Amino acid sequence: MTTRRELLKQSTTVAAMLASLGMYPHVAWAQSSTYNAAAFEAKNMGDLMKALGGGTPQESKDVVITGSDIAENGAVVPVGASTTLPGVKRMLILVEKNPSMMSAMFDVTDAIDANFATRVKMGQSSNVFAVAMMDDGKVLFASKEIKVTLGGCGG
Amino acid sequence: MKFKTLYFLLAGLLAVGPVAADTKTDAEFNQMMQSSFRDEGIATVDRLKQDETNAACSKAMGAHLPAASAQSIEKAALASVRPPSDGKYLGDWRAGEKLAQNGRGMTWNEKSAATSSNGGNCYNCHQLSKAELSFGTIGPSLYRYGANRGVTDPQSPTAKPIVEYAWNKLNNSKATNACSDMPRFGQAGLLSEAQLKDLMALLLDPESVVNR
Amino acid sequence: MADPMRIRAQATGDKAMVRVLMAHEMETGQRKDGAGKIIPAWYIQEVTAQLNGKTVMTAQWGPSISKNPFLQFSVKGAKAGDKIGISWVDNRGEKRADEATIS
Amino acid sequence: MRYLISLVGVLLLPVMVHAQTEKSTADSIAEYRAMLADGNPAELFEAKGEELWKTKRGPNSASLEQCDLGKGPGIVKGAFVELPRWFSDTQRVQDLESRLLTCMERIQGFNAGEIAKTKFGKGEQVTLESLVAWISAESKGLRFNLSQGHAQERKTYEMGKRAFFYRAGPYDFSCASCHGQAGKRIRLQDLPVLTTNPGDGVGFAAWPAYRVSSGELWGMQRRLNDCFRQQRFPYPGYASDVTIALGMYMGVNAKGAESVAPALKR
Repeated sequence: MTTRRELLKQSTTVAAMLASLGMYPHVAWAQSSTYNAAAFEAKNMGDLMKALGGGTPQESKDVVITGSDIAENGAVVPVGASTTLPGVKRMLILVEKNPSMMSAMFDVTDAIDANFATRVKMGQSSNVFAVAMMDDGKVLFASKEIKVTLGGCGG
Repeated sequence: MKFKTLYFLLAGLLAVGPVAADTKTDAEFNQMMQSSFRDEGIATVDRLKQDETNAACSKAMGAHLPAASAQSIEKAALASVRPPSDGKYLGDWRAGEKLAQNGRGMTWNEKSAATSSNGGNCYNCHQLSKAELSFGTIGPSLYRYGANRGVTDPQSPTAKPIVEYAWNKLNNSKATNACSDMPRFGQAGLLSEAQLKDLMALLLDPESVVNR
Repeated sequence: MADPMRIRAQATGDKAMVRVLMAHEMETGQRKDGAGKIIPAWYIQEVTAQLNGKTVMTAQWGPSISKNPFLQFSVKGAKAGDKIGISWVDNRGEKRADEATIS
Repeated sequence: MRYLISLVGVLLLPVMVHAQTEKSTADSIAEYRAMLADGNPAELFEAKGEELWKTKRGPNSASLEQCDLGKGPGIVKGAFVELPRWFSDTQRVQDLESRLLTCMERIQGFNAGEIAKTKFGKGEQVTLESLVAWISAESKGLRFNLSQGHAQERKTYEMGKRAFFYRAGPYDFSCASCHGQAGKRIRLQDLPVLTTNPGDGVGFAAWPAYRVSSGELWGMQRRLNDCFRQQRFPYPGYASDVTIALGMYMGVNAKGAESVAPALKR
């Protein structure tokens, strides 16, 4: 435990140092110029697909959305999106009733599984979608409802 | 000389006895409480003052009070409750449900201690409606409170004892249980008469989410 | 400068499961402060993962990812001793890159 | 035979569906918590805390590496599960946060009184969040074992016990109103009973913790502060005597409980 932490800390400190000098050999900075702002502002599926150049999404049992039925706190809701189908270009995680629908968009390469988990904020109970955008232009999705409860005293 | 000191000490101990030790601990405890807290907004240090009820229940540390002490607290609490000024016990259950859901009131975050800024906090401790899954269990379930007691017409003479019991409980929970964990919503000025009537309706109106 | 990430990468078979925690406020731009003023949006927009220096994943995030974000994914063909690098950039242009060795 | 089985199935179905909905809330919440358990952002605070402990800071430009948390200068491992305890150099019973204030003042030259008055989440209070995350993590998996050897430690326990049962304020609440009985909850939030050992990693043994609601790391001082807020009490001073006494009461009661701190909380 301590060893791992020491090791991690050393590596991260070195990484940060090298990075600040612009000398870090392995990690390239993420590029912000490619950010798809329109997609992240979309309020509904139609606008989102327009922004991403996708067709009409079809429900598919080959796409899996994971999450608990109830979230104790809307500030942190664990969500996973995955598929084992070949030819996935992108995976999306969407929350239907959030002010903007899309939370995350992952570009899938041959080097990784199309299987991602993160945590999202939810303003209220809502359907949550996992969307797989395929190489052949098909858009497949799975959804599940996650209820957000009032956890504490409300004071 | 030594003997004399000892004598005085002994005499002192005999005269005051264990009471002195108690008083000393009490004083130290009160000193600790006074020095540990400060005013913050509406939550002022004078809130630490206890009335006889809270003093007796604190001292019991969760154990039952002696019967006589409990009875005298309950009697005084019951005497503090007045029936509604217009004789009507039930208000609007929908407003009552809103109040029951509202867990705010009286913390140092609240701008005002007025009844209008306070919620009923009911769901924090009680189950009430079937739809609300997020309910506490410190108090008993009140789901179907009126229905389970056969209240079909809260105005009827048969419903009267049940209606009055609920009114007393909401106004001063200590009227039926000296060391009840429930706040004294009426007597402590936490909720207005109109708000209390709305909660009464939530519990007893046959149309309310509690009874349907 | 942003605080370091915590990266855990563990090999099982021919894959490595990567779990990342990032220190970031992820402010939505919809909350108000005590004085009623809108707190400006501040969130990670892009995340990149590399295996031994080669990019294997890029992601774009919106402000609805939770504060102090968590990310989990698995990399194919990765083994113990390989290096996993993660970098992010937020909407203010602030950046952070960290690296961990797969165990 | 097959008919019989399907008949039983049909008859049982409504019962099973009913049972399922009955337990689904608790199950779903448990599922939610399990999904969050792996990847606790408290780790981010631990890493920062370790660095802060070792960094030269304050007017004296000194690190905290010589701070005595009760097991001797610089010894961190195991210190957390023995606090609060009596410290002869300050002639006081101190909890972790009160002791850190002492070290920050005596070693680093900070003004402890000023830090105690600083709002949570601001200034040096942020330093304390990370420090308690790391220091508690260094005792993860160890069992609480507070000393009652010194007369002042026993007295502090008694004072804490009285404070725990002290009912007052507009709602007549004491700590015991919510934490005096086992198996209770507020809304969906389980309430640990604190008059006895509530079990491994529960109650006193689950703080400091990362609070997902606010994305903050809360030490025991902040936990108690928010308890008093909801108890409708006045504002308890940071590291005040009543908070330390309550820590002693809960900590001694939790003897033998395994510490999971820093934990993850709603």
